[in-house]
Amino acid sequence: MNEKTLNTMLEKLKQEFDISDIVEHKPRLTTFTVSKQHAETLIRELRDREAYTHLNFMTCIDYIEDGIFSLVYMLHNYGKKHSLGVHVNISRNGEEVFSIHTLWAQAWTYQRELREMYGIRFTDSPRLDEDFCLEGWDQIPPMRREFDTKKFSHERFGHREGRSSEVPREHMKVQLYPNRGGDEE
Amino acid sequence: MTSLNRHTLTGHSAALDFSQPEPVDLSSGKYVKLWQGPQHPGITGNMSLELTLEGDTIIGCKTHVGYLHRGFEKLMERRTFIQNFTVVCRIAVPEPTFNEYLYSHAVEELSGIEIPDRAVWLRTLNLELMRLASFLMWIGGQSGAFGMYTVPNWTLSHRDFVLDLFEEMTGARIYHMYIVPGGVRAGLPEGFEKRARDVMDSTEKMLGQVERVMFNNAVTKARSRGLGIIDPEMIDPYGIVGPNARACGVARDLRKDEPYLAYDQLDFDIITGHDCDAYGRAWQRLQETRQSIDLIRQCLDRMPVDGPFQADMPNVLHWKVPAGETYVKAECTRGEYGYYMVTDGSEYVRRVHVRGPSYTHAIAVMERLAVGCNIADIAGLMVSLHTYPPEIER
Amino acid sequence: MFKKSLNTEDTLENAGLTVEEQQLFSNARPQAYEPYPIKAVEDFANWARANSLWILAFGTGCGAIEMRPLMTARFDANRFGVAGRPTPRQSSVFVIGGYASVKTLKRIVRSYEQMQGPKFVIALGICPVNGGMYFDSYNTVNRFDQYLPVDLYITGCMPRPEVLVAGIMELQKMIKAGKCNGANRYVDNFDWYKANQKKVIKNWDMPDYNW
Amino acid sequence: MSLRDLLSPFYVWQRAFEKPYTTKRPTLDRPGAPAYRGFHINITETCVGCGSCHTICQNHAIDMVAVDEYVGRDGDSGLRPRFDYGRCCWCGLCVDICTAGSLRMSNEYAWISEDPGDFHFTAGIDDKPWQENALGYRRAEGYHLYPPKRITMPMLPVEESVNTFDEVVRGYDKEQAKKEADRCVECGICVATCPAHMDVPDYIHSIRDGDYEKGLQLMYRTNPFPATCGRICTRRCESVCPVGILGEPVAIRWLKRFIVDQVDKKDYPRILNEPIGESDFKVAIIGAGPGGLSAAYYLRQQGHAVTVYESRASAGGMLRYGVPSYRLPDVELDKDIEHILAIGVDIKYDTEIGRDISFETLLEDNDAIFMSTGLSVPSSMRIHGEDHPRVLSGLQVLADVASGRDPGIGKKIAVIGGGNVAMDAARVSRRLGADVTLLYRRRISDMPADDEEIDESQAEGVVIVQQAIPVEVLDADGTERVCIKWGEAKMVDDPKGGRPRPVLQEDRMHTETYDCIISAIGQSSDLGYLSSEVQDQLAIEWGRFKPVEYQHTMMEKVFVGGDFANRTADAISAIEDGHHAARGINRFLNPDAFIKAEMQDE
Repeated sequence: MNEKTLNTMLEKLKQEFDISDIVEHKPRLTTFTVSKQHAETLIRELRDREAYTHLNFMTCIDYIEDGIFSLVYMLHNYGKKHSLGVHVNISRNGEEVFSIHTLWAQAWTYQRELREMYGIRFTDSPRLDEDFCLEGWDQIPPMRREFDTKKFSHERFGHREGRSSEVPREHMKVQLYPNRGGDEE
Repeated sequence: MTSLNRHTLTGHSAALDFSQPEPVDLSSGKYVKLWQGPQHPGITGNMSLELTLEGDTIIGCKTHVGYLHRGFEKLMERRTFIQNFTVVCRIAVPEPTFNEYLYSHAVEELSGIEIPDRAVWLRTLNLELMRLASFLMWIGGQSGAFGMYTVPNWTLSHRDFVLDLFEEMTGARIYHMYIVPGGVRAGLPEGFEKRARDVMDSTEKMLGQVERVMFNNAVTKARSRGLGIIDPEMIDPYGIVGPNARACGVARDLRKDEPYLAYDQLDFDIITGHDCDAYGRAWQRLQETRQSIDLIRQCLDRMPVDGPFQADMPNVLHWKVPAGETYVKAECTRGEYGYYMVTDGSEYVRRVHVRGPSYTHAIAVMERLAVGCNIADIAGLMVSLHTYPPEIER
Repeated sequence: MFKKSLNTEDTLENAGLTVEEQQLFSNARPQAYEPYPIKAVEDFANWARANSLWILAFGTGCGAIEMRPLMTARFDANRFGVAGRPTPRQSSVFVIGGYASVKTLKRIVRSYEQMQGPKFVIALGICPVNGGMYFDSYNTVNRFDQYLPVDLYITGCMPRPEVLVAGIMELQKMIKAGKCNGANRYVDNFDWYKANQKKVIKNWDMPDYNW
Repeated sequence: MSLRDLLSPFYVWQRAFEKPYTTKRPTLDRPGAPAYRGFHINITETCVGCGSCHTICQNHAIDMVAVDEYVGRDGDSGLRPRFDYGRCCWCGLCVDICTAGSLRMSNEYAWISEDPGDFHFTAGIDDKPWQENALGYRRAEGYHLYPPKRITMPMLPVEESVNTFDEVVRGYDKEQAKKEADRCVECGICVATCPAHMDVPDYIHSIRDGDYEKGLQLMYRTNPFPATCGRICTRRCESVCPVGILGEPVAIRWLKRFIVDQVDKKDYPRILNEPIGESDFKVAIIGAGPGGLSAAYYLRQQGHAVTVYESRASAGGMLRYGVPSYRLPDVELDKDIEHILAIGVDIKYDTEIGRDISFETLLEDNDAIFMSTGLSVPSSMRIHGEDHPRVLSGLQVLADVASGRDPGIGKKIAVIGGGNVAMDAARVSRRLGADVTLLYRRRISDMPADDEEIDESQAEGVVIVQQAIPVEVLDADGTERVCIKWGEAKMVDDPKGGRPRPVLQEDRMHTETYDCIISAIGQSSDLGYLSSEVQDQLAIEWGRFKPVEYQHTMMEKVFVGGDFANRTADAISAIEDGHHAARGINRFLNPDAFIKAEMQDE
């Protein structure tokens, strides 16, 4: 995609939808952030007006330190061979999000997955509460950063006994110079 | 292309009706609910279809996945960048190398590593061999789904010959773990080229026989013609990619459209078909298998014999990749396979999303195409979409 | 055997089922396999069993990928008396193809219990031994022997078809020697296995034993 | 449907006459490919147990377990990897990262067992059939997971360095240091080898994080001379660094120097901020060399009143008077010493024990004494005529230059010896404008001096004559000159297997005239300040001490350390002696506290 048309388009979007954080990662990928209120219209416009007709995927990044989920909609324009990543930041505390299941046929599957993996609710998304990958899950949604999968696995599934390991440095200290090195407590 | 876009976007087409089928009253006794899978020979891998039948006609289909869910994206967030490369190949069991390549490529892109020329060619060869192996297994699967068990015996054996090549080249049959961030792990062993050419020759010959036995077969034709017709208007709204889309006449192939590795130096054209049914897709894949053999031969012809196969690397034990975001993709046997990666400058990746083409093919597309099919054809339809459940649920 | 054994002390609770469903399913406990009283007969039966190992066609994990070469021309397992069967009712060998996610484990238990005795379990790969590649995954079990009795482990990731053949030969030897009694272990320690299964399968909506 | 479609499937019959695909005996006929990643093989003799395989294994499949056979080998942790084949995924990362190149894989792949607890094994120790397997995966030539080559240190060019006492080694910049620090695999084997047991991996880690203040804190935990050791340490750590087995060892010494260079001296009190304990004890320290000052530093932290007695006008001992400033500039040495003094250590210069104050008085006035007066007397060459006035000692020349005096060496000189003092003397003489010939009994490869020193001195124009045994010093014409007669030596193998011995060849003698001869063949201690009674009590052998636990001597209050009390005679050992003596003195002064703590432990 030539730079000029891209810039014109982004300029237009900036005026209409107040997009921010525009980053050109490589010639074929640009991402930006848009507020939730504009996002649905923006995505529909991108699809219908700018010919970003292909939804590569939809996913979510957990920025636990900022208290936000960043939803990512990756759209692709086959004619211009260009991808646009649309970031929509929402609160981690159960904020409901618009659904794009009317725009793409596979979108509801993504939304169902995100509901299960992050606990995000999408308004009117079909079959949202059906199990996707998990079954009988009784913990916090596993893809959230605060979920410690190793700890959980250890507690629920256990490990086979008979393992123990030494740290070379500590082992050598005990074996070779127990009274030396470092401060004496 | 533009005309197609305009057409699909009018909104009047049936292809744009994504609504879920109405639930039926099971207690009426008119309908039967039937689970196909996960323990069922007619299913591609460990997944299941919840079918609602009226007589032996399917009126509703729900795909259930998650039987192979291992939480890769979570696991990758707690492994270092070098450790992840051994994990990713397990995401799609029949096609590990696409994962290896895309993961490595994403990491290289974010950390600004340029891989040497020889690694580029070795990777290309590796990916093409994988495509061949995967297609061979698929042809066997499609034939088996229509009840002909001769072809799987041929194609799976030839796939095994390709796996023998992999074993020589990479040190393993299934999980090669050969393409590593920074390059590849080794050059080609001695005499590899000759053996690879022999396998290509015999496989090409075998494909001719398959064409004769399977494609010119009255039963196959009767069962697959008209089965699972993909309306070309569905392609964009359903996100259909790869051979499934090309069989409908849509010339999209990432190897050509957005060339990666050495594909811009290879001589090939995008193959397209015009039958949008299961037979058309099978034919499409047979031709692409042949194309793959041709590409492998080209790779062997032009493979640099010496030079480094690994870029200068930092110490991988505490490798920090600069903060960034990227989406890389490649054309796997089923279409666009992509890795979306976000890093935050630490030793661990912040988020990886793996985009597999089966995600939509096996759920949204399958659920729609299944409606109206005969129960006996559901296995054939499933296979004809070429889906691998592990890449859906990861 | 399939009769519902009502009014006896030792029945299963089937607490996961609704009241109507409880009427439909048997609540009897599984029974251990008793060898034939005459040793020669039992030996003959074991010889027959060893040479007709019918594998349940349930690809539970990555291991399924190597079952296809195994069953087709290159490695041709049919010549060792191995065949794939689509239904548990006809199968005698369950090959656990590597890792088992919790969702699959439920189906594995169900399929295993539906198999006719004597039945044998081969665990492929590292994951059933000690978690393997997914030792820290929230959705895969780490020690498969906690949930079902395993007769034979084949390590590898993935184990090649050649080792599978070797494993099948080993299993045949064990069966002929009358050493494969995993199914009886399951019956004897049924409550322990069941408790372990229920510890990880949280939505237990099937009978406690699937006859 | 055409007739052709109906008939063509029957084509399969043609294949009935072709050779079948089937492998007849799959378990026997198909070994893994030559580079197959099968079960592991470890050459346990080569392995050093660094644990990199354990670190890189994403499945936690590798345990490091103690193997008695290898305990106590230098540069070897005594641990060996044990594999859990209920975890391993045969990715081979352990092979790729293996620093010693001892780990590889066989092409064996079959292991079947009824017992899931079976799948553990220590490669190379447990007897497995594939141990002798010649095939299997090895790391490919030219494939690395960490950079094998060291970052080149910027040096003063030889043309310049030979004319100046400016520091030759310029030090890394931040980028270079970060890259060099990145090469560390953090195994920690060097910690055991370092006499002071410095936290090497940790302070190198702090460089990667860019947190130099933390690095400084870590270094001061075990070594109050980081600026000095960062320049002139004998760096035994680098000799055992596993990265050096297949490549070049991590430049631990230069990285240590880098941290100190990044921190300004005036920030030391803020960064280190040592807590000073409370105590009423008095401790005297004889000798303000690295050993004495190190002891003073750690004793002072316990709150004891510490007084250091130094016979010369400045502190530092051999570091100041024996190490030339192009290797260790005074300002860097002062950086270390001033901080030690700044925490409240009292020092008395120009005070010689036995002359200004007697040892007995000291013993009476203090609760404990630490002695570290080092080796200050040059050893004799034991040849005729060595008391010639134009035969100078290397130590004297170095001390003169360090004090700013002219040593008066002349224009054409010979240096005798092959140690670091000989190298220093030779290079100092080059800087003073002399042509230098260095005579050494054995071969260059046998020299005890650092390889770097040898290379640099040769680059600076020092002519090294190897296998040259001095026989006699003769008078030359004029008092300002001197003659030396030396003979060529032949190296004879020691039948007992020791290192080869030089044997003089009587028929190959040379005589050469020089302005002076500098002898630098070793030093011994000067214990003249101790009365013979005290010497008897201290059980001194050949001028050297044999301290017991915690550097304690046979005398109740007396602790010793430094060159005259250890075998290695280098700065870092002296520093550790001082630190260890400080621990010993603490235990000696507060026995109750330690006994109580030990009992609690048990």
